[in-house]
Amino acid sequence: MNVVEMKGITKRFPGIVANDNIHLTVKEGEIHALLGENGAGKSTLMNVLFGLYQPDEGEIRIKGNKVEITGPNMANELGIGMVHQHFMLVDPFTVTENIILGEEPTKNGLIDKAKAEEEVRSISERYGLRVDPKAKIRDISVGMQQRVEILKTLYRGADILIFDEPTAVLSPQEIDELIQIMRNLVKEGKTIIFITHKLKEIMRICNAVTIIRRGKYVDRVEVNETDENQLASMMVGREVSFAVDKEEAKPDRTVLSIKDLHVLNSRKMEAVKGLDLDVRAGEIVGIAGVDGNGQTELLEAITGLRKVQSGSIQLNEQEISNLKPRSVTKKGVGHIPEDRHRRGLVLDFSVSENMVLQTYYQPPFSKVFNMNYKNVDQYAQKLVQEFDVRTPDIYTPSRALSGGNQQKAIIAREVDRDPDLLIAAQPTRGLDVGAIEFIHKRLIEQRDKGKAVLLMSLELEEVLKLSDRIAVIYEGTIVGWVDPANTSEEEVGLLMAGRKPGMEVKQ
Amino acid sequence: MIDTLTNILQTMVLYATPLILAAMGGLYSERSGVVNIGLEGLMTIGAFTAAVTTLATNNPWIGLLAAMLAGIILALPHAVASVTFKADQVVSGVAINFLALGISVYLVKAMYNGKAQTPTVLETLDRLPIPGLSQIPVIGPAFFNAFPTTYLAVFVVFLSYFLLYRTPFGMRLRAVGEHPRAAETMGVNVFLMRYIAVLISGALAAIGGAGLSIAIGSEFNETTVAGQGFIALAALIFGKWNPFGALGAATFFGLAVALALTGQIFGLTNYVPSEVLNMLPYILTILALAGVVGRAEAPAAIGKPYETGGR
Amino acid sequence: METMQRRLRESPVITSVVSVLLGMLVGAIMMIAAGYNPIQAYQALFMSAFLMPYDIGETIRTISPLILTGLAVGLAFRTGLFNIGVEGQFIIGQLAAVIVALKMDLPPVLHAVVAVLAGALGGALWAFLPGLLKATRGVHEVITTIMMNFIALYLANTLVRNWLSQGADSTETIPESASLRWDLLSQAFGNSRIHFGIFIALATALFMYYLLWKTTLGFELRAVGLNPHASEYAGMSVKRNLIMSMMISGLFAGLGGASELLGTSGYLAIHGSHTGIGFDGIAVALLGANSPLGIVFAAVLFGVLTYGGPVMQFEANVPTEVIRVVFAAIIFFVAANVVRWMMSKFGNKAVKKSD
Amino acid sequence: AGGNQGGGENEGGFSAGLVTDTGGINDESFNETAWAGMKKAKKELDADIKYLESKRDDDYNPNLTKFSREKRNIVWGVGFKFNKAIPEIAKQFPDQKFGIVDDNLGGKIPDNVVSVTFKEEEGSFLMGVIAGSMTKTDKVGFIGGITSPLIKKFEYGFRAGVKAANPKAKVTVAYAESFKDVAKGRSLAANMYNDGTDIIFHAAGGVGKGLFDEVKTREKGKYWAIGVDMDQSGLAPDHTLSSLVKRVDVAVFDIMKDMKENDKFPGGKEVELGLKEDAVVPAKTTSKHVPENVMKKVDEYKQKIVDGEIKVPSTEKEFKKYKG
Ligand SMILES: Nc1ncnc2c1ncn2[C@@H]1O[C@H](COP(=O)(O)OP(=O)(O)OP(=O)(O)O)[C@@H](O)[C@H]1O
Ligand SMILES: Nc1ncnc2c1ncn2[C@@H]1O[C@H](COP(=O)(O)OP(=O)(O)OP(=O)(O)O)[C@@H](O)[C@H]1O
Ligand SMILES: [Mg+2]
Ligand SMILES: [Mg+2]
Repeated sequence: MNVVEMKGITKRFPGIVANDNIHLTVKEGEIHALLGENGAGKSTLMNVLFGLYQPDEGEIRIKGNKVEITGPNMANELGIGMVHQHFMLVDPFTVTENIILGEEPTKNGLIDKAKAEEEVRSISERYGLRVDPKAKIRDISVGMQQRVEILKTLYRGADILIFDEPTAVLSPQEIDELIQIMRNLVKEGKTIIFITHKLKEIMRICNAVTIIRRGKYVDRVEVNETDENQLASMMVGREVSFAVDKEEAKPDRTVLSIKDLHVLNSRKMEAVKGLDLDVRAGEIVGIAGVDGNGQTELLEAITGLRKVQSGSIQLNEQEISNLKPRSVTKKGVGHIPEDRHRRGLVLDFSVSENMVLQTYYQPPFSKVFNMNYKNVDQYAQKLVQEFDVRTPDIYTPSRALSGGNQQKAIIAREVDRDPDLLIAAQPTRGLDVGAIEFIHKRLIEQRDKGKAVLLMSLELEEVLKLSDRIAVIYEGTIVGWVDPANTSEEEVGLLMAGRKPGMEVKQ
Repeated sequence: MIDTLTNILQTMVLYATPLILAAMGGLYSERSGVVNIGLEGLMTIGAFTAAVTTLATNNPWIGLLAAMLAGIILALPHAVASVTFKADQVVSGVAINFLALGISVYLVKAMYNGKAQTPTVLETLDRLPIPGLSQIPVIGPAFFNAFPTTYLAVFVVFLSYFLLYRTPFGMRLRAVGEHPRAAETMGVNVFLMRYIAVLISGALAAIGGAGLSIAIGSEFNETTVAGQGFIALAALIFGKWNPFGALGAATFFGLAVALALTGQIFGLTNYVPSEVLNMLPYILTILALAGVVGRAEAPAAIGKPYETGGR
Repeated sequence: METMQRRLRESPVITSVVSVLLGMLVGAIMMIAAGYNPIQAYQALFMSAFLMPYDIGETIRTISPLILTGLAVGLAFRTGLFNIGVEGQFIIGQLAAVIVALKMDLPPVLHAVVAVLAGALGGALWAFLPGLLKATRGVHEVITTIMMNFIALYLANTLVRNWLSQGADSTETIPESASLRWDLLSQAFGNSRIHFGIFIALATALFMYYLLWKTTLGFELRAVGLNPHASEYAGMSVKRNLIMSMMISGLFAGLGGASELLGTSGYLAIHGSHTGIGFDGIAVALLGANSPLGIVFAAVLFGVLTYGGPVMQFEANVPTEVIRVVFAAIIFFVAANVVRWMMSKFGNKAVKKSD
Repeated sequence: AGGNQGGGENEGGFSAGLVTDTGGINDESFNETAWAGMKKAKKELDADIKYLESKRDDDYNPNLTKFSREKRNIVWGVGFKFNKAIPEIAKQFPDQKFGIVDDNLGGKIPDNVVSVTFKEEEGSFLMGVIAGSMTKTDKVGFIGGITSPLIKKFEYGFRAGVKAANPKAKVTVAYAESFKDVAKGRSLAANMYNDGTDIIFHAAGGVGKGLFDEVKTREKGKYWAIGVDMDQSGLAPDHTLSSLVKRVDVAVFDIMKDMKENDKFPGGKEVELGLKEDAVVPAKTTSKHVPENVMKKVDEYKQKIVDGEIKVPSTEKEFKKYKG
């Protein structure tokens, strides 16, 4: 039976048709992938199904009945639950509070906390979704946050679950766990719509795929009748190469050398504990690790954004620990920050102004204390062209750019400053294959120019593909170095989980 | 000495009462994500309406009710502008302040033959001793021979705590102020919650103002409120957007005022100019903030208009 | 047709003009409701500001400090700060100026210049503390500036009474050498108290534009205001910029106070409550969308209404407070962008009809 | 609504304008009493009268100018706050006559200005006599508005009166540093009463309302308030001993009457009014609660002051020398 049928859905936003006559058919009990580039309209389509947007045209049938989904409440009633791409969790609330919000069990008009926690516990046990019902969202890992999101839908008795890019933020172990959870859910009779950019995941667990491109419906195929390459080309509309062409690295002198580094996190707990690391010119060193093992603090310490408690950080044999961010930048460090909206861009500044965010006070952009916006604009124009940043013009606020193009703008800015050390944190998070390809090329290009590149990514595949050496980080220290040419995802994954290779793994 | 302590506490309570009520009003609005810089105006309209109604009916309780209603009515444009029209909430709040002062003094002049203040209200909400408790030395006269509005204020604090932290309504309201989109996906009506919150804030702030014109004082004029709405806002922030925190902050401020006033009675003015004594509450507040309290975490979505389907 | 409609919808000038008219309509309704004659009232209101050279001069005098306090609030807003303390910084500006004017003996012009600078410095210093506390201790600037307003008031009062005068209600009038008035100008405007303050105000508006959009400091101030995290990442000192922004804002306010004192009143009196000019500055800045040009226009509107208010009461018996209502309504209409809303309603209908 | 009496110019008649200070026309204080004098002039002198309210100190100049342009026979500025504006405008309009209430312009009064001042200390002295005679606790209080020489006249006059009638009595003095903060007035009063004070005199404008709000709630016949400027007994009929009434109305009217009927204008002069002129007197309602023997004492002291036998102190310095 078709649980979900969306026919001819069209949704327009000012100036853009996000969904243009899209069809989607999902059968009962299947895991159905929705595939498309960034901005293809996947989230929009799902938001329509979840009642957050009203479609301009088209019809929706749920379990055979024609429905008009006027809001999330209605969707809940129809048994539709959604795990959003950007988590919809209230930070200062507890896990339980987030789950019961909107449908709270009460006793005498007051929230019945005990009953709520009990219920959360029982659902989480039933589906194998480990959470701490009393923990505050802001204190738990991304993986657990995602489980909370899933629990929210299950708590409401949803049997059609929408997962919008759930794996983008997870470690390999967590992805495995999630996949297991999804299988459990299907076993319990749920139907899942699954959005991801990772074709491997689709091949692994999905039954069928619907592909959309630039807001238009492309095709619906059964997974066992297709392969990754075909999916990729359907999605992008051309052939894509997955392999990264790169020559053997020719590492030279040491550019970055870190010894016995100790750094505290925002909660004043030690996040980096005696870490040693070195990066040489002409190589890419990847840091692999599960989120929350001190990566962020490490990078912030190097770039001067966080105080170093003890230990040394040397750049070209000069001590740079506890220098101001500007001094670090000046000494030759480029930094593609993890969170592009928070750190990377002033979203309300124009693309042009963002291009000189660190260099605005230097000639030719300024003279004494005057800005020279003519030169700024010229420079921005040049970078936009060179790095293929798709923007209406350089005066557009960067807020209006898509994530991929925002990222390209940051990379353009950082690379063009020609730093000796380029730090790239999660450089392709949430981007589509086309954009990823572009960014990977740029990183390798830097390496080949004899720069030192330090790559931090939660995506193991990316680390394995790009790095010349991989440092695995676990609880604030480097627990092992691996050679990407002679390792497997499994081996690295074990290290990331804090286990030495060869150790017994208890299940 | 004991008398002095009683004096200080009594003055503290008197000063804190309107601040507590108005700060509670601000609490609802800001917890739901709507900045309310218009507390001053809402207090003003409350003080005005209470005085005028009490004069007409000779019943201060009706005055209090009318003030509440007026507060709700005046809060409505703030809700419409900042929730429906997605106006800048600070701008809208400032407009409320202008509007309230304008309308109330305009109407006073139109109603009372050009006079800038209402006649004296004769039937006021006088101090109400609680039998037994008010006999306790020192704290009795201060806390249990207080104005009805004082008891009301304390009641509102406890009620607000329960409402905000123990009921579904409160949880939804806070969720809307932290992450409206998340709340909406959970079926919470963000607009409705914000409207309710802003209107409640109007009602409470107006009661706070009413206390100034029909309990502590007995008339309304342009200066009846005179900046207390802003102090209440400060108390709300000082108290970290928490009912008991705001209660504490307002009381602290009342205490500082009380110290300055009682100090005068003691003849402190022979050594310190009275202006300097009058500065004391404000200086103490800054010192307390700088030394002890520090950073306050505002509701995450405060000040941001919410748009269904926006991103 | 469509582009024109869109242009109309988006133009800030149209929005402002329509909002002003709507605001006046609200005022008219209130007047009619209370039995006054709105036409007569508005006539008196606007005529009075332009009736005679004297009135024009006095209107300009009313506008000058509003521009400065408006700029002060606007600059802080631009950099992500809400400076409710403009009122206090204004008072300190007056205080510093009157101290220099009375206690220093300097030749003409120089005396005035030093007094103005002292006022500016005083305002900047008064804003320094809230900036510092925000930067180092994270104390919300709204609270500190509110408190600082009251402290400024009492500080000025105690200094006036105990130091600048012998226990009197106000200081002596400042000497001619420190005055910002210029006889030729005054005479040109019928002996009104118009003074150099207006030029200071306009120059400050220009300066604000230049600072924010032409200098590296302005680049930093704006960046920090819009995204402190990214600014920190980019190597700017968030703390320093925060303090700078507060101080420049305070400097504008101090300039306002100084020029008002040295030009308009010529003495500092003990006050029981705030002047209100600082709070009016908030409204002016908001109506002017925090842009220097917008603030100048908003101040002109507000100044005309303020100066004309008493005359309206005088001529048409309408209580001046109706002015506040009108102004509040204007702010609402601009903030809520009611014009765009009306246009879209109207526009949609038109489109449907033509279908 | 509103209160501008009379129409345009009346040729050959008498016209006057009054500019209020920031207190407004109905301030239940000197602005209102001054306007009462104007209204009397309208009735008895057929004068054309008008007023302008000032919202801020900055408004004094334009408001005075407005009336000067209309060439009114006299333009009044009510309140000491006009002490800078009146000389300035008087210079600009040398043919216009002005009057200022409550300030003598430091003695430098232009020829086209008359200054009307009151010997508030004399009336306050009588209030002190009443308070000193009637206190049962030997503790009386004074609440001032904003500290200033004018309010100090009230304070020291009152203290001298208390000292004269009851040397044992202690006077507690407090200033609210405001003329408007009712809550402060109430708190100060409550503090004083709690402290054993049983009679409080105020010279604090709106702040004084707080005194009446507080005394009203207290035991009748035990706690008392004394009002100022107008007869304030209406605010708390059972608790008001007396009020010091300042006859601004009489002063304003008398000067205009002299102008109209005798064409006399005391330009350049300070008209100083005290007990002798019956310009600072206890309210008529005083006898309601004040017993005859005390009333008699008040009359005796009044006579002594009128006769110059007692020189009432008006400043701290004079008070220190005052022996009682
Ligand atoms: N609220 C909105 N207002 C305007 N445009 C929007 C809005 N939401 C989405 N869009 C536009 O619709 C298009 C589809 O966006 P959508 O988020 O559905 O893409 P997506 O396929 O989910 O992309 P991604 O892989 O990055 O998540 C985008 O081009 C975007 O510009
Ligand atoms: N407020 C907005 N109004 C209109 N369009 C918007 C708005 N915000 C974003 N967009 C559009 O949405 C599109 C996608 O934005 P979005 O930030 O979702 O990109 P993304 O590729 O999904 O990046 P991310 O990795 O951050 O999810 C962009 O094309 C942008 O033009
Ligand atoms: Mg998406
Ligand atoms: Mg995305």
